[in-house]
Amino acid sequence: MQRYSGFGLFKQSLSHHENWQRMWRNPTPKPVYDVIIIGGGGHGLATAYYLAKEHGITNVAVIEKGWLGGGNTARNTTIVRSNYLWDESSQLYEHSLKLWEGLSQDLNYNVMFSQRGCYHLCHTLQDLRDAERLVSANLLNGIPNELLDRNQVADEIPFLDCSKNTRFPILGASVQRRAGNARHDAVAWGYARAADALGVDLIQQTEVTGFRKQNGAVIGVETTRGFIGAKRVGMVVAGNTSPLAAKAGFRLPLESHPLQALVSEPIKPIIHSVIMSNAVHGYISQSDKGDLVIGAGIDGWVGYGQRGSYPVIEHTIQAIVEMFPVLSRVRMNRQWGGIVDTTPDACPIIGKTPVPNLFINCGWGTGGFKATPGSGNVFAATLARGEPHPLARPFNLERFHTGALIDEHGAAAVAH
Amino acid sequence: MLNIFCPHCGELRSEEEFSPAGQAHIARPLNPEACSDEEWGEYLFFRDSPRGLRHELWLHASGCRKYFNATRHTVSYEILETYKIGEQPAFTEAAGKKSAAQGVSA
Amino acid sequence: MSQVNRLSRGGRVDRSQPLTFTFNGQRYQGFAGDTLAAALLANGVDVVGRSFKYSRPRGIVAAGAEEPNAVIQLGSREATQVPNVRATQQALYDGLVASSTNGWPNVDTDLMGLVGKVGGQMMPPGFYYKTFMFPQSMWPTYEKYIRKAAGLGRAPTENDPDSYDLINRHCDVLVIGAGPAGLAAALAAARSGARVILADEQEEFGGSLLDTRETLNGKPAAEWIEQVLAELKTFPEVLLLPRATVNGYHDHNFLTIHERCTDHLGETAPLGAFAHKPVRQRLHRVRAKRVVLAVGAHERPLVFANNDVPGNMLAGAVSTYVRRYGVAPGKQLVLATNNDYAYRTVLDWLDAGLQVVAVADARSNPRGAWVEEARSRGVRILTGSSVVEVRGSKRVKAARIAAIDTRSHRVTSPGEWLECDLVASSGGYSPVVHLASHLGGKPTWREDILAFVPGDGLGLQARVCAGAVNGVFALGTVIADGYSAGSKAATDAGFKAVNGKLPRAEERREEATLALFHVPHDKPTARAPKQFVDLQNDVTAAGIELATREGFESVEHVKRYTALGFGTDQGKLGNINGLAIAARSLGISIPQMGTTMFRPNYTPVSFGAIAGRNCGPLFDAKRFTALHAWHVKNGALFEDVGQWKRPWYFPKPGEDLHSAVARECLAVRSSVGLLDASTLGKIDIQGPDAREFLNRVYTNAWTKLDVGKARYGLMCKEDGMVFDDGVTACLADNHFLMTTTTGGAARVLQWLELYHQTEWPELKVYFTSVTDHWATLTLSGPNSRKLLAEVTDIDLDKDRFPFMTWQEGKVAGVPARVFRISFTGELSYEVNIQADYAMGVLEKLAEAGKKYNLTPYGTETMHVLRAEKGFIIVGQETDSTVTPDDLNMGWCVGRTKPFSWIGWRGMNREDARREGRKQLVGLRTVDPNQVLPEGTQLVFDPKQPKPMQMAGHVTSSYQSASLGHSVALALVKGGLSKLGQKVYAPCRDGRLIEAEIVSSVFYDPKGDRQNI
Amino acid sequence: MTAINVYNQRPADIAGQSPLHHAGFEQLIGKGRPNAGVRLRERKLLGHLTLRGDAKDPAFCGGVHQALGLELPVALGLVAKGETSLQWMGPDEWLLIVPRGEEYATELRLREALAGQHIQVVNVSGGQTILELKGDKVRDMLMKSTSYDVHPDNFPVGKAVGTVFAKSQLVIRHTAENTWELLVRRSFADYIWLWLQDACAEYGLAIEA
Repeated sequence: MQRYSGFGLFKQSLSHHENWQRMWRNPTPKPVYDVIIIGGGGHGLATAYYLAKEHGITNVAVIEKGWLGGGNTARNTTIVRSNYLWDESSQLYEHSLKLWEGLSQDLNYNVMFSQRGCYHLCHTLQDLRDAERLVSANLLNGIPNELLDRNQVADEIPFLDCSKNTRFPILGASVQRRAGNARHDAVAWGYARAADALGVDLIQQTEVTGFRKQNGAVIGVETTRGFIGAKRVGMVVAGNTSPLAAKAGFRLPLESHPLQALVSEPIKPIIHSVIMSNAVHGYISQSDKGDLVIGAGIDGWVGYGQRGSYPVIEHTIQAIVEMFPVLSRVRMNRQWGGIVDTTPDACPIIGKTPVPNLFINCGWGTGGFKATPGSGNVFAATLARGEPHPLARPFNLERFHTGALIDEHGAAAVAH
Repeated sequence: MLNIFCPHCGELRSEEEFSPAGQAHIARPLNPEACSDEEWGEYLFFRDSPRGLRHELWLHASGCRKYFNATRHTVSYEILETYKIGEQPAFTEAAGKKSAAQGVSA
Repeated sequence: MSQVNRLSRGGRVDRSQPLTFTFNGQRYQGFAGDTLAAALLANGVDVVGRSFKYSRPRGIVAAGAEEPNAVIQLGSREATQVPNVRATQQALYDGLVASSTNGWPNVDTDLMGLVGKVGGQMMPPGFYYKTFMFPQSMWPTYEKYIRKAAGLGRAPTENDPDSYDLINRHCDVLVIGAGPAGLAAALAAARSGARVILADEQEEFGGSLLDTRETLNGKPAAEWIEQVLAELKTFPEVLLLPRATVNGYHDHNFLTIHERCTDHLGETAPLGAFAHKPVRQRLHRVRAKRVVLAVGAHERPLVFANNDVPGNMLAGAVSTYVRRYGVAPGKQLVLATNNDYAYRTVLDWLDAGLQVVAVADARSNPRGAWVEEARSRGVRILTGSSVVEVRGSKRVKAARIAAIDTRSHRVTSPGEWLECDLVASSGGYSPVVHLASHLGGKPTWREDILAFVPGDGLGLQARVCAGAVNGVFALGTVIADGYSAGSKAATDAGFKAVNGKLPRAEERREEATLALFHVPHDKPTARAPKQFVDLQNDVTAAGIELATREGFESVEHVKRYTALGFGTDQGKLGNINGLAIAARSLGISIPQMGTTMFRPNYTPVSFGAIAGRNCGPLFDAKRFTALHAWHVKNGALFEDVGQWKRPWYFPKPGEDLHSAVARECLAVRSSVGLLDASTLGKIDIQGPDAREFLNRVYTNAWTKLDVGKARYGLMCKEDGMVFDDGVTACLADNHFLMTTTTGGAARVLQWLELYHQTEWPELKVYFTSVTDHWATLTLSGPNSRKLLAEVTDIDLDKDRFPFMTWQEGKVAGVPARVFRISFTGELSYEVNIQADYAMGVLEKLAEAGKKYNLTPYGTETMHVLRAEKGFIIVGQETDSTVTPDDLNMGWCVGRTKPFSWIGWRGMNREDARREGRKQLVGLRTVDPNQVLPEGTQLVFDPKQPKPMQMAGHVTSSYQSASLGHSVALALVKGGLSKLGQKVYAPCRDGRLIEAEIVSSVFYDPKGDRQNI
Repeated sequence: MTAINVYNQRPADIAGQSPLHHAGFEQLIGKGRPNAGVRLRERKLLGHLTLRGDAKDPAFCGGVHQALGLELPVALGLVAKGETSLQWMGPDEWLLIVPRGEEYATELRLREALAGQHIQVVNVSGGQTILELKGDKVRDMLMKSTSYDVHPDNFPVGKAVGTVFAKSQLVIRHTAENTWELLVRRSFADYIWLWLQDACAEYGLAIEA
């Protein structure tokens, strides 16, 4: 692998950048692999990378029906954090956050991970109780998190309307200072390049159309380029999980919904961290290019069209202007939608399926991007061993039968 | 923004008036006690999420407050039909029918 | 103040109305009818901005929405700043103040330009992925400097003084674009009787007719515009919307139009009649039966070396400035073209009395009518050639025209440097396929016109395309196409088309365009001077080639790696050229390369306009009870509970929350307090099967509840987790009144309806919300009976009106239903009155209550009092993972009910029955004055290392004035079997609070006080 | 009729406070802009009854007609006779509005006429109010507020529609040419009033008695 550095950049500039190597090969599929990963998004590519790097399994193919990182990796709002409520999820996301912290160096690819902090605003007394519960749980789990009062919030977030006469006055906020943003495309490309360098075959523009089974167990996949054999198959296809699982003959507790986001025109930096509000219902950060990156809640119906409904955009913009009235004259440039596979408890499903040799990693819902390294890391271990990684174990499919859900929807709205 | 024909009000209304309520035709088991945990879990949580036609339950929340069903394409977002609770869809994935006009339903 | 480039005549500007404006601190003059761009060009302003990455000087390129460079900051006052305004779309008004968005110390001498020159070579696409990694700790510092260079304009730092508006519209035919095709379409649709909206993004209707040299019926085309508009104005169902851009084409023919109502008058809306300030911008939310897309085409520039130096312009833009604005953006013109239509620029330029240096036509033997006209007027035409390079830094000084071979992509002669100050280029025309593609439909490549046209849109858009967007370019055909599109749209919407006579355009011989996008250079692309594809993002041909060499082969990869098309212009000029370069580099065709996704918005839209009125006080409804005014008068502070504003506490002068709540609590425990409980959800249930329905939706049994009695009930979802609770009273055999939590009211009613409508339609029962009909006044405390007795005719005797029953009678002269139920543990009466009459009742109670020290209390005191009693609040003690058994409320679970009620099966699943679940208990801190923070996590072993094994968390916690110690409720693992044991709360502030696990009922455990 | 509790909830001799009592309409009469585009009047403290029953059952339709002298309206219909109006709210739900104080007698009459049938009659008078809007700008104001098409071709006189309104929901009734009514829930009334003032600002809003 051609090593990237500032010096390398200078050296290449002397030859007019004519000698940069390909970041990854364009290989012809082999007849059989040790592991096939379906889905060349961030999670799938990370899985391949850690299989090769940490488990020495390099006879691996990633099969992608479109282009690498072209699904939700390309369509999210790039937020990375680990301040989840329950032990199981906060530990999984914290595992991921720790990997983020060294990822650029590990991959020799600058994923521009910026730990500029993530604030969750509290607007009601119950919000404050929930924040205390979350911060307390995080702290005892060894994950730094802070709770701020209204004045501290006003000091730390310029232009946020902290006055008392707003519709939902801000009473405080929790802040995870190690949280932040990363450059989404770079994550996919960085993992792709590093996995390719370790021998992984990245096979683009190839769609898995079915599974071939022997004695009930998967022995490979049918694709638009013919059959490819595999000892184990991992399915990491986010919003497309349900239709693909149907081809393998099982159902999942998943629904795929549109999740929309939007950006403003690039403006001089004014938002210096990630700010989220559940009550007002919107969140915002600002990219290094200057775009305000704004996210919304998911659309309520199943949709694979990579677009959602306009009222969601309207409501989100209203929330942003409500929080930051000075942004009223800033203009929205572009909107888009991803397809998020949501579970009933807003937590992923990682592990075995009813079909032997076929493993899944799905159900990340709205939170997949931040989990990319951790998800890939534990799923690689799961595929390598044939048994779930300890951090992945609680996220098994059986929990929807036993009832051992890990409800991360956040505490319900207060009654009385 | 979808335009949805309410079978009770008898006209097309904007999506804002409605709430989606998940997959249609999920009947509560008649004898829950006879269900295993696995079967009960399937009833509670396991849903079809096809790329293609899906039968959905909707509520005309701001209008007549009635639930009804819709057959909607999850990729194109076309609504092929809406029908009252207790009725069966005319369009199914198996039948492979295709509608002519979008948003207009019988 | 002289307008050096203003022509002495011509154009649609009003020379009698001079307007002054300021750009980068310099005062200039323009005319009414100018855009800011036209006025800048009229004043000879060459450099309007600096490029994003290389800080190169940039000038105005285009005359419309596709402009990539003239993106300026508008506004003279802080509050009215607008970032990133395209000068080509901003009408000039008197006093306009604008400035460039980049450049330090100023746009003419920008020091960053040096960095761009020196460092530019180090900044190929994706350079930031390859560096700034070492050492890891330096990234925040690197990023600080990267962010310094971020952004174009800036947001204001003061709140917006303007207001915005949404309006919903419905029409039979929405015509987008009021050029020749759109005008004809609107006319056809209007004549059929349809409801028509005609929207156009420009200041005035007419589109290309406003600057064309062609005639209609032998007269200037503008006259036909007037005729059409005059006729359209006679139809009452036609809405004309100039300055209105259709920005999004959403599902089911829903479109958004962004109308700029006052932006042409000033930076803030001027005051109108009656001191009313009109809205600055309005967003139209349109549901159209049919849409006519008559949005035209954008001209493509040719990509050659240094094609970004100010003085490089689109050919069509040059014509627009000359003919529409009377401005000549230069003196000596060189035209580079691959098509016939661009020759109009040469003819317009000659008509204006200016010098044409030469035309470089890439075609070998062009013979079209305008080509011949130019030739006959003595224009030097170099065929088989193109401008391959331009010289100049802040203004074009010369252009090199050389012979090229487009097949082998080579320069075949050294060429010749020609002095000039303006290079107009035209690489063909790209139909504006954006709206047609917003639902994911892919545009179709047409080799005959070398352009993408709208595809079938997957059949998801009920639309007809007309004119240039359809690949139809000749004026007469465009008008005919428009008229027939308008007729078709109206017919499809159910109207009868009406034939009409169409104006006659001149016939003209026009030859085909030659496929040329990227002009070759003598040197390889990587070594040639920069050839810009996307001017706003500084994406060059070399950058695109590099991306493909590095393995970025999909069009989306190329776009994302190079940032092609990511600017505020969204690549309207550069995208097709970029595709062509990538395709050639990969050895595939342009249609094989395909386009990227088109997404709303077509052009950017103010957040304010999208939000409309729904901000500030109207951001969300506030719900008030009938007694709100009384609470305000009595000094209440309010808590948000859902949309409701509920009194939180009633502080007296000098009191804080704690002292007020302590006073309120003691008043209830010792005498009597008053709570407005009107927000609780109330559902009237009638029908012979009402009782059976209750049995199915509540966890407990309802079969034996007699008329006159009330009962507390829990509701679970099918998973066995608690989701609401409340008291339901039996009003008559077939008649019940259910109460729900405040936040749960709507959700519970919807849930009852869901089960009734979908699962059990055979049950004869109806549900109707009466939440708003009844106001509820709760009197609670040992003196509540005495007080109530003074104003009611109901017999309050404890045996005739016992706990958990209700009575009807008058209270303060008003018919009431009084429920003897208690959420405080004290003797309590909930008085329900038709809300219209509640205020009078309250005032009489308050008057009569003075001698009992009747104390109004709010939600905080209610929370404390019920916590002392161990009563739960759904949403505080529960979080959708808690069963009735977890709450130690097994007494409320009907384990033998015949029907398997909602929740029963769920709470019998493996995990819901396992040992060690969290259970609701009370906590008493060892130090009675320490109050556990609500939400704090608990541990059994405080000395363990992190990550700690947690035991549960505190759900409610208060200092109890009545008990003299703090009380807390908590969910603790196996808590009910651990009574008497210790738990510890390691608090955020470093305190470690030790507490004993106790019963959750702290006060009056036997319940005597509520039963007296 | 012991199966159902019927209760006269309105005092005969005490003045009530409508949901917009605090807006002080009496003081605002005549104070608006001349020739205001929207004129507003609260039709307050009327008797409102929700009626549920089976529209397919002739006995139900007949009973309603017998009790009220009004035909049961079909979907989106609104019928009136004098001060009494009956409006379709849903396939098994109607809203009956009668003059103030007549709701109790009306309920008794309905229950008598429908005896033995499975129905529901609920007094909801305290929970809602009617705002009557007149003027040539009412339609424009409605267009700002609801995505429902209020063009008379689609929304003729005699039609009533439950729909979204601003960020709330309510029923819009077209009662006469250029005359519309909003059926507003009590707790949302202040929000709707705030919205109307804002949305009517450009047209002028006058309060009428």
